[in-house]
Amino acid sequence: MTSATLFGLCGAILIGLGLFELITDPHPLRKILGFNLLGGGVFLVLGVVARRGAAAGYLGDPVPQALVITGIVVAFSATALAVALVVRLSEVSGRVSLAYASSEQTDSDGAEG
Amino acid sequence: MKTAMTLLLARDIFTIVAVTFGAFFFLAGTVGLIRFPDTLTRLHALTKADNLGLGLVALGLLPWADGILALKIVCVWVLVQFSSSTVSQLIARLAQQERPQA
Amino acid sequence: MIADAATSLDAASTHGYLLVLAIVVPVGGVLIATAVGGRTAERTAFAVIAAGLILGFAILLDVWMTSRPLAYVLGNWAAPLGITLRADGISAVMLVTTALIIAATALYACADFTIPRDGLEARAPFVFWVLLLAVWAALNTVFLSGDLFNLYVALELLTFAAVPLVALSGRAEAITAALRYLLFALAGSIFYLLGVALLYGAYGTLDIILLHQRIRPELAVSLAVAMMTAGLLAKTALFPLHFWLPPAHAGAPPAASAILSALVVKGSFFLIIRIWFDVLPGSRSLAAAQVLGVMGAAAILFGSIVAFRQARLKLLIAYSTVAQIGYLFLLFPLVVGFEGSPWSATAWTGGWIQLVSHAFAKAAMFMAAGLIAQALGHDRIDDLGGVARALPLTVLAFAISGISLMGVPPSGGFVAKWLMLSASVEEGQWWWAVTVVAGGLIAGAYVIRVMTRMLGPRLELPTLSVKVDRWRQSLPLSLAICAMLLGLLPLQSLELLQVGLPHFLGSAGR
Amino acid sequence: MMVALIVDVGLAILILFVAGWIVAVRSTFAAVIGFVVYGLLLSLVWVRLWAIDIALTEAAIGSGVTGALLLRTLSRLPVEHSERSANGSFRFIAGLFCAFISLAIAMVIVALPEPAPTLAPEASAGLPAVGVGNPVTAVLLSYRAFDTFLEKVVLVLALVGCWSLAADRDWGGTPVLWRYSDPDGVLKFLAQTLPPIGVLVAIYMLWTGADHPGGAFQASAMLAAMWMLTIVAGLMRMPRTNDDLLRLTLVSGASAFLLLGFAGFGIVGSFLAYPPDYAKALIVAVEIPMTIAVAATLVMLVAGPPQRRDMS
Repeated sequence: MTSATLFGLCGAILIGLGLFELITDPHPLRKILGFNLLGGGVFLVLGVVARRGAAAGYLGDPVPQALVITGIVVAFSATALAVALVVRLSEVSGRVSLAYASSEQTDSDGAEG
Repeated sequence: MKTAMTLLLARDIFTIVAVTFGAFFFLAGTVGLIRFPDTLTRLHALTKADNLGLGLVALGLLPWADGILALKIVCVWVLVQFSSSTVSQLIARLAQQERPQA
Repeated sequence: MIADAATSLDAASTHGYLLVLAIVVPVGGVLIATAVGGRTAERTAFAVIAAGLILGFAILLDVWMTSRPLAYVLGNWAAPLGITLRADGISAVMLVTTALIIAATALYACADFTIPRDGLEARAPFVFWVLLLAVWAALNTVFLSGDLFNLYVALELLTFAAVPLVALSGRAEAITAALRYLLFALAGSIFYLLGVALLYGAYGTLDIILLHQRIRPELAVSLAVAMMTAGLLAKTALFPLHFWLPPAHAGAPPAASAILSALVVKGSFFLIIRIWFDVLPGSRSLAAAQVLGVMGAAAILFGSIVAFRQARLKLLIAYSTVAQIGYLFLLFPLVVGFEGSPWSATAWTGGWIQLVSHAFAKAAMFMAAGLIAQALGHDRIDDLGGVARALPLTVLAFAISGISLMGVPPSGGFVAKWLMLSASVEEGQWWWAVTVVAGGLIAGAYVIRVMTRMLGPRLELPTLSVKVDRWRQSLPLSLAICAMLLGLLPLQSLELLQVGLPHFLGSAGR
Repeated sequence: MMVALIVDVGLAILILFVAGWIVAVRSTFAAVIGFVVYGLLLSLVWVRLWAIDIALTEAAIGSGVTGALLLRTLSRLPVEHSERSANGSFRFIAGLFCAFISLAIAMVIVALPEPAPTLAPEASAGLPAVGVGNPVTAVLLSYRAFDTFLEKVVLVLALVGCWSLAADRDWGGTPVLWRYSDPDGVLKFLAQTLPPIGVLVAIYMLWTGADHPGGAFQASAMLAAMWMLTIVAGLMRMPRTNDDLLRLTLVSGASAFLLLGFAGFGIVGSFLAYPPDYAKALIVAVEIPMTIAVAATLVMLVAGPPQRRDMS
């Protein structure tokens, strides 16, 4: 087994772990961490694809490497927006939870703004 | 010829010894970080790792680097010294402030 | 050789620069509005809308006249190294639909998001105008990009533009809905990216046309497409991944709800179509298509029934979106099931008319509901009595959109459902026909339930908290009329929808 | 070779252990610290995969700035209460599902074609026309410059979205980064000494990124760190969010791309194409505003929405 395949398998497991955290943990900040774990795994898969594509004197295919760099910056932006929403939610409602305060789905008393 | 070989061997041995000791200090520092009871002692363990461990690793790598690279290695060590000493002082003060309540 | 095929196809169009402009003009608008702020944000938006409408129609006209896709190679770097923009028939149609709905929404939103006279920048207007342009830029990129990773960036752009619109009111429920939406959308796009990574690993290109030529049926492709489709389904809010949609769309300001329900969810749907029909080779899995169809059918029935049971108008409309998205997914079994037969072309056309007419009708409905909520100060369906006398044009707009949603002639919704119905009967997949009819009946039930309240008598006239002028009421009405006019289009003109598609549709259709 | 593989196996196990710990640990604070460690380990993996550019980006943005952001967030949230979904069977089914997904991906990765398809030869062949020596920089700023352009817009939108969560009355006000009282002046001393060096390093990274690993993102993260340090130490003020200069800086990266794109239209006849003789100069010319814009955006994203409107 080559190092590339090894880290590819590592990425596959990270994707599973991150998804598990994203699905099962009720705390929004933990969900965001899960998304970042998941993202790390996906980037690793791309990186393994890059490493396998070593050719023309390069030790990796530069195209997927550049995609990972773009991806890392996008993932950071996503984290920043998500985290801002969590902070605002706790300021407005005093709680850090994704559950709706009232059962809005069937509620008939609140007026829309 | 012979002296050149001896010098190369001496360089190898020097690097192996220095980096191994450096790694040992990191290990010791990390064990201390995990095992010590409170913030100040943990900090104490950590600064040892930074000072000596990183210093030894940098020193061990120096003979292999030429010119600008050697300069970069020294810069890394100096900068880490600089920032880690500041940060540990800040942490230590916070720890002292919080101690009475704890 | 393969690369030659792609480049010769791409080099042929002379007006390709229109595609760049269609993306870059709204992006430029976003940048100017952000940098200058204040009243400039609103003015920039209207300047961009004027330009964007012209660009959209110019691209549509070009694709229609030449009957071949437009293409543009960015930076002279041809695929596989560079990125190519392409506009086929469906892209052109979506560009124009988007431009029209954004324009109407902007006019509608003027009253809600006007910048104060003192010129001081305020939060909601600034954010709304910047993000309206951003949604547009993102959607146009989704419709035009021919590169899978560029499409990923476009998807994220769409997410980042749409999520703050959901949270714009600043209330706790809206922020919760926005956070849920964001998490769903992020998970969806990261799985899309995973699929892209696997495809690149197997074939070494991100270009859709090159990929189509190289791709073979194998495990990597099945898994990659499954990941991408699943991720995009979460963003499209197909049952059972729809949980985030109703609170998000109902909690947003009406202008934002219109954009979200009419356009934003269609962006990720468009991408599923791209992957299934442009990337995949001829042998698509009928079993997977049937799964999508079943989920669509479940969405139709579930969404319609839950919509009927809603007490508040905006939530009813939001659940109706869940149901109407379901119809779009009937396209997969109907087209894939009988590839090469003329009926698959019929189903294809039906699916796209459904998409466009729902976009117009739903935008109109959310705008109408917004006006009603503004005038009455609430949107409880049971207390809507007499509103038809107060806001006649608004109620008319709601009724016409409702006709299109139900699929009653003459309307775009009718043509769409009729085409799907005939395709499913002719192909022997009659169970989809049953679903279409049942969904139409329940839609009829919830539209009529609302209409009887609106038209119904009330002891005292409703007190209007805000006066709504006719000009504003005419905006949802004109969108609703658009949805209806779609039903009167001559069928020949619909061949536009098949321009530039790989040859999987029956010959009678073209 | 064998030694290298053993090191890699150890690294992989360590990463999986840290990731598992992040998922399992009850304290959210501990999970955040774990995440920073995860990012640093990941950047070691990138070094092992010979992707030094990514390693630098991951360490700076994926681990560093994200870590700062998450820690800042924790300090703003009410005391954490670690609630767990009590539903054990749901967790079990979710675990099975995720394991299945991991397994499927692993199967595909093991079966990826050999020899692997690659664009490295094409990327290499294009370098003379781009005028830079680092192929990753060529991809980011020339071959796929459109991606990078749109990603700059993503950053601007993330910030607009973040600001949109301010209270109405605070709009246009100042975000609050850490406020640190510094009686002994230790931090102030660091904040006076380090930034000149940091800015120098950022310039070096930007300049060297044309031909060697490094480049705009890494330089931005460095600039952002230096700026945050001076703000936390009280040497600089956080700018108001309606400050004209700030707004211009934030959009300057994407705007530079846009101008360059239109210049390509006019001079070479294609959007985002570089004239061959000036390609490298133009790339550096775009990278400078891009670096500053990204740095400013990173700082503002960590600081969050405007919180007060007191200063005029």
